[in-house]
Amino acid sequence: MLLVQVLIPLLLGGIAFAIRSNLKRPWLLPLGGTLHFAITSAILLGKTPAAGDAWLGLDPLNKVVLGFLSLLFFLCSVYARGYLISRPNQPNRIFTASLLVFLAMLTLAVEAQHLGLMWVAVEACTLSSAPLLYFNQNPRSLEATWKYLLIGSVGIALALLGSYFLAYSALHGGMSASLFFSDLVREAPHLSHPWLRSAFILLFVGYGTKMGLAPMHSWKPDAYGEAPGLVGALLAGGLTTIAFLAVLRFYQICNAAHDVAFVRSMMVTIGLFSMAVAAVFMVRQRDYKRMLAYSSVEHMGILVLGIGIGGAGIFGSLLHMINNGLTKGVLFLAAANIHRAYGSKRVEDVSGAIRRLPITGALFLAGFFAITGSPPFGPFFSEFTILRAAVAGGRFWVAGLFLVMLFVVFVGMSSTVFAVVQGEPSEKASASGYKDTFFTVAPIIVFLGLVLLLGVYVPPPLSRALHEAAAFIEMKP
Amino acid sequence: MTDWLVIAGMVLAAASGVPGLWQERERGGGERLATGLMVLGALCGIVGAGLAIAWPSAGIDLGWPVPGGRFAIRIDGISALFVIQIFLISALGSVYGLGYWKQSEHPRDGRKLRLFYGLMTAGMALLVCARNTMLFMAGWEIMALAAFLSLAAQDDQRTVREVGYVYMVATRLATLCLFAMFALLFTATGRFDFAASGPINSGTATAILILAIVGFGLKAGVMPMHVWLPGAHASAPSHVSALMSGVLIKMGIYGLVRVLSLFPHPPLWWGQLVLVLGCVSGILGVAFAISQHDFKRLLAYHSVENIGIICMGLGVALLGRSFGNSTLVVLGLGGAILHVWNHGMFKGLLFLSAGSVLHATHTRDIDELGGLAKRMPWTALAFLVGAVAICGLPPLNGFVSELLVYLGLFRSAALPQGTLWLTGALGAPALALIGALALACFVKVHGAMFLGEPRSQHTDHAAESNRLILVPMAVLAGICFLVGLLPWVIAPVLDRAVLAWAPELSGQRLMVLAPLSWVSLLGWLLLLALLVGAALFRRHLRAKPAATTGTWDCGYVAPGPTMQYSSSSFAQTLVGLFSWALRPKVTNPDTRGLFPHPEAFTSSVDDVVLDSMLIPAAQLGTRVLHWFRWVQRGSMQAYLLYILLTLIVLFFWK
Amino acid sequence: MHALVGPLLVVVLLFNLFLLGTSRLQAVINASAGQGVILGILTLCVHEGFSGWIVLITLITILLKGVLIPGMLLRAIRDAAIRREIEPFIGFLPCLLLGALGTGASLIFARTLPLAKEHVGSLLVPAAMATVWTGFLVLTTRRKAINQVVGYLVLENGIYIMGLTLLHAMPFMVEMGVLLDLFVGIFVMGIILNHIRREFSSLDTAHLSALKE
Amino acid sequence: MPLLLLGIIGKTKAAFAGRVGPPLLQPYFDVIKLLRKGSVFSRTTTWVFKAGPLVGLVTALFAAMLTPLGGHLAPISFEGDLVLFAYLFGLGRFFTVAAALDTGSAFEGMGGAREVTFSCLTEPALFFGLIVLTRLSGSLSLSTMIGPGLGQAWHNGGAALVLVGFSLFIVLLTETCRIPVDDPNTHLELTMIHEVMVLDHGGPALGLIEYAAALKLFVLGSLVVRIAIPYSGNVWTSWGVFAGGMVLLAVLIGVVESTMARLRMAQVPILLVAACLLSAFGIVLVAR
Repeated sequence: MLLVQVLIPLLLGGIAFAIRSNLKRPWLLPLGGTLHFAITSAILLGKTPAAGDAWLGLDPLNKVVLGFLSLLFFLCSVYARGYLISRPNQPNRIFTASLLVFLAMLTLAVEAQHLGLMWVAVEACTLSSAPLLYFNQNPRSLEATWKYLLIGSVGIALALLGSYFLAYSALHGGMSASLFFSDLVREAPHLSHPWLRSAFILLFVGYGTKMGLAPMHSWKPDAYGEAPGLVGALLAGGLTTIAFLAVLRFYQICNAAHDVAFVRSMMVTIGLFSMAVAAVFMVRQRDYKRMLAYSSVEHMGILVLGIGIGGAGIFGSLLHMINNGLTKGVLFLAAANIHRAYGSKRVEDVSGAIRRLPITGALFLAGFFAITGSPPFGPFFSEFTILRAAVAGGRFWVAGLFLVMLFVVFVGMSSTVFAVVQGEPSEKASASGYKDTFFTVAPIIVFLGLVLLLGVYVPPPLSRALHEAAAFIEMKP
Repeated sequence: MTDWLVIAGMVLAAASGVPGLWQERERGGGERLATGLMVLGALCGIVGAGLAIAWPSAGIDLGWPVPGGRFAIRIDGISALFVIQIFLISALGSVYGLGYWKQSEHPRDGRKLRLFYGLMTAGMALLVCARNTMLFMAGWEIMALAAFLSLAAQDDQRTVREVGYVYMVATRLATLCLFAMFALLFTATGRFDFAASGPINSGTATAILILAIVGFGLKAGVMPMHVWLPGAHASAPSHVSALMSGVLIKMGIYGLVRVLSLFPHPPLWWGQLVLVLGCVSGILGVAFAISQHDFKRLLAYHSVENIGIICMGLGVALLGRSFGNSTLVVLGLGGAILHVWNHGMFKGLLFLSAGSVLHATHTRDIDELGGLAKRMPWTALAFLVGAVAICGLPPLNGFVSELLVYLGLFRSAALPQGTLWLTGALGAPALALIGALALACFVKVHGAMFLGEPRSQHTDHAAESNRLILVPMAVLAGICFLVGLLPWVIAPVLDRAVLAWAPELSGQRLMVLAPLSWVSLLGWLLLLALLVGAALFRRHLRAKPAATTGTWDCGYVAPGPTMQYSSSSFAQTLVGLFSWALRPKVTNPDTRGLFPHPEAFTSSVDDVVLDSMLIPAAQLGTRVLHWFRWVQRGSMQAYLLYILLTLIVLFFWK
Repeated sequence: MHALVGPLLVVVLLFNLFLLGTSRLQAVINASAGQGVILGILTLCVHEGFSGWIVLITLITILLKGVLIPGMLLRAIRDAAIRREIEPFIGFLPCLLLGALGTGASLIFARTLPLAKEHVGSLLVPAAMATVWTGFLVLTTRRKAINQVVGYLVLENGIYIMGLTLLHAMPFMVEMGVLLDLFVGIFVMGIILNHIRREFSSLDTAHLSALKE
Repeated sequence: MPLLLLGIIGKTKAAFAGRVGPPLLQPYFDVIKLLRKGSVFSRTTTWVFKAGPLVGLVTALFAAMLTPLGGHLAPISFEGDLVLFAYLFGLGRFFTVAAALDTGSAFEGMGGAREVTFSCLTEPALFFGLIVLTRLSGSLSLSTMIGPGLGQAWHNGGAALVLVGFSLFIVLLTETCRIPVDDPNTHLELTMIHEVMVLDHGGPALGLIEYAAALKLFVLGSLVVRIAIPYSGNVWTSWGVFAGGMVLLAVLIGVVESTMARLRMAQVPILLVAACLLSAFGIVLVAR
């Protein structure tokens, strides 16, 4: 079944090449998204056996991720249809195809149980997402794509080196160096620590580049700034999540190998540093899409910070992974609509969004409040859980810095967001033809609804699954 | 049962604005429906809370599947008073809004405003009833955001946007402090409910206190942390200002009271700190108020002052608790809570009447007004009642609560303990100073707005506002009188509050400790005497009809409106006395020569903390951060270098 | 472990230094190609015994790293009509010195790591480190986009050498996947390069720094 | 009795000026005459203008009811009446000044401004004094504070009481608008406080105001006298002593008024701050 789930999008991608009409083709996306989501839910609800093998399989951790990603892609695919229809004269053959391939590779990366296979899948994600960035085909998007591709590939190369190191530490441990995660975790105590540490550093930097942790984040603002908002949502919610999943898997191995102190302090440092960098660049940020990119950097920092803190922090950051992804969906898609309506992503040209696009503007504002951790939205609980864990762990400095960063980020972000949302729209903006349609608004509303839901009611199955995942990460052989 | 009533009130209030959203812009049906729902919800809430006072509520405790969350609601003596106040003021405000913010006059933002107004009410009601920190935070932030959004309803005006930004930043800082505080609280007690905990080690306790004072103080507008308050209150629609100033800022007080109730044995310096903060806030607040030209800003600064008085009461209560002295606790907390209530009433009244004036004259500048008492007699009367009440003069409600605080201060001054009583001894004169200054300020503003001759043509077309605006004001004025004349009705309720705050020290009854019956008696007598006197005076006038002429101006032939003593000149000496804090900007052109050009003397007072400290600091910080931008310089080589360096650093760190 | 491994690795290191030292793009690309070929041969030598799979891998490696990718790059520079790297961010001599230092450092670093018995004394690990380092140097110091691609290629080569240490621990599928990804990666980069050339009519990264704060 | 004080003061000043001066009962004649007159109101004014004098008088009366005379219990006394005492005067002030502003004249406005400004400084002084008394007597009721127990208090904190007495005397001079703060005789200068506030009041209104002023003088005076002479023997002697004290006080005021010059307005606050400091220092003295 899992294999099918990977193959279907690939197949559709192939079909996408075949279809001629620029207007019919986009329908493949909702189709693929729906199928994928259907299969996922069937599997998670236990209707269908996952039927994994040694290479593809489900464990408590990637179950959660799979469900989340499938949902994310489903909503984005609905939006994508509306978006592409709204730009009929922009050729979307390659876009559609690579979007579907991207989905396939995401799924593969999630379900992969083998170190090498996962690496291949993640690299494939990077490559298949490159054309997505280049959708607008102007010099700026070209530059963004170039940077994204090269930096991403370097990062992934480092990850590969790290994988080799890990394998070598297994080899040196004298065990038959299989690179299946289950074996690695089981045999972890025998791994040779020097190699393991070096491996983790490389892997962390490598996949951290994909996550966009500072200082490896440099591709992010360019890529998110130039790509269509839809792609931004998928990268910020999907690709980064995959990379985070990878980091989690290696953290699990280090943890099983009883060699976690260094790893944790490293994660805390990088996490705080990412938040700080994001804060620096969010103050007086005049470009609201780049602002979202930096916000993504910040939240990646929060994720690894939570893991580094440990304890309840792990649960917190797993929950935050979902909250952040969904909220980013709201923000990026809403930003995309605003961008379409105003034809600019500079704050100077954009104002009064809530009057020009009442629904989108309101959603953008709500998404901003959500992402900055205001109750009763979901992110509040995850961030608060992480803070709690830090305080409970007696790490008052970490907690203090965490809060300071959150504050600075809020100050910076709010001035930009308010400038966009409030005030009077310019005549040019009012003249532009764009209107909110069902396909471009409904997905955002659903996203926001989910974020709100996670704030007022975390479904018990979900929280159970998250707790299992956290336990799974902390598992000691 | 009672709890469910209150919850029903919350739901109705929250939903009040929703149906209107489907009304088209110009039709007014939505607003009436919204008001109806709001009033209905308010009734539910008030009845529920009232019952909860009579028969303490069992409370509700349902599962709430979010991390650390339980849907725990309980209404004790403290909550009940706040609930009643919240629902009362917001219901009156929403009726007032019918006349003041007609949908037909405000097609763009009317619906938004009503929606967030209801949400704000619901959020406040939720947070004062919540017994679970997560639920509290939820209510808190709903309130904060709704307040921001209803403040920003007129976001097409630049000043409103700026004010909203300042408010938002301040309230977020507060929220983050509360994050930290609740996290500490959880670590110390291991639980998410406001349960009186075991001994908390002093370090944590101190941290919690500081965070609570900053976090809640920001919301309440205690002096150094009041920065958002004047602007916000001035720019918001008046019934929203009334709700914000009358109720919303009190949520900070509520939080402080609730959190402090967790500490059975606070160190002495806690009480002293709160008391001193109160004095500073009170004196400087009123000093700033005197120097304002915008009457809504002036009222806003008076909120700062009254919050100061409330804090003084709270400080006395804390002192009492650390001495284990029940008298001080009862007097101090009773005074504080009662003043919270009273301030809600008379400040609401003042803002509503100010709004009525604004509605009629479209100016907020005191020196543009004058002589309105003839054109808007009822508004003038309402404002006068509010003014007398806020100055804490008998026989109105302000006097009762200030009396309690005074008694607390005097009692603490009479304490035998070493030199600790000095704080109390200094508190009483400070309160006296505050009272006198407030009196000066309100005589000035009332005189300048309503008495004398008009100073500008703004007042020419001023006419008395309609009933929808007047009735809520009348109700509030009535309450001011009732509380002032029948304080003993409230006393048992306050005893309940004390019981909820410090159960171990709630032995004594307020009636015994404070001469409330005397106050009530003398109040009635005073009114009686005044009426009799008035009757006699009138008889005398009928006997000897009075002639009317122009004001006699020491033989000056043509006294004109411009020759009146303007409010600025009225306040000049006092502003001079406080110039060390107010830093007034004065332009005083010297007029020399035989025929000097027409010149104008102007003096204005900015908010020292905001305009001369925070904003420059923020700009500096921005510049510093901007300097880091070169890191993101667009060169790929640099970016790859960062990755390399990270690797190297990590490998060396390993 | 074949006797040839050591000498071959030395040659790889020499190629590294050559890459750092030369300015002519063609030479740079050829050097990387040579490196690729040698890696192919190394694969054959490192692996004990002789099986069809190994030969296959060797051939694919040589084909990709030695022929296809360099050819693509050469075509790119021919189209773009650029001959040499104009003044890199840091001069060639410092680059060389840094490279040499890096090589030394990687020798020391490899000491700190405990090696499996069959690799004790072999140059595999340090050579891998040194090559990765070289790749990074090229990536961070050169101005021409082509050169950066080459740098990435060298980086991959280094990693490949590391991969050789656990050739038998590694199922071939992964190997193939690696090579495939490498190929696709470079391929996509090539496409982008073409776009860049069309957009900016040059391959100088100076044109690629419009997006910044 | 209150108006008599005015008479005595007048006499004393006359004596210093070497004149015969008006008869002691002159103030009574004035007030009665005023009450008989008809009244004139400005067009500008509203009911507030009429309310001013009335409220002023009524509040003064109530305050008087709270004041213990010569060690005897006041007609009304309870724990905490001192606050009511102070705030009643506040209420009176509020309406007097409001009435002044109601005329819309520059002079009245100025007078009102000064009145409230200076009261901002006298109030703290008064409360400092009251704190000292509370500290000494342990009671919150005027009647107990300066009641029979006062003699005992002199033994504990005599020095403090002296300071308080002085500062209360200054408060008295200010509140009742006497030289060196204000000059009750002048009417047409920019230098006055109380008198200028009531420029527009005439007839009965003025009469009420005059009487209220005298009453205020009497009430505050009785405090000062009691603190100065804490004698309490049997009823008659103590009344006698008290009456004598009041007369002395009146004479003293007269002497002060005839010997001192009125301060410049700018210097008045300094005097009042001095008063505050005196009683604050008193607090420090009793801080044992």
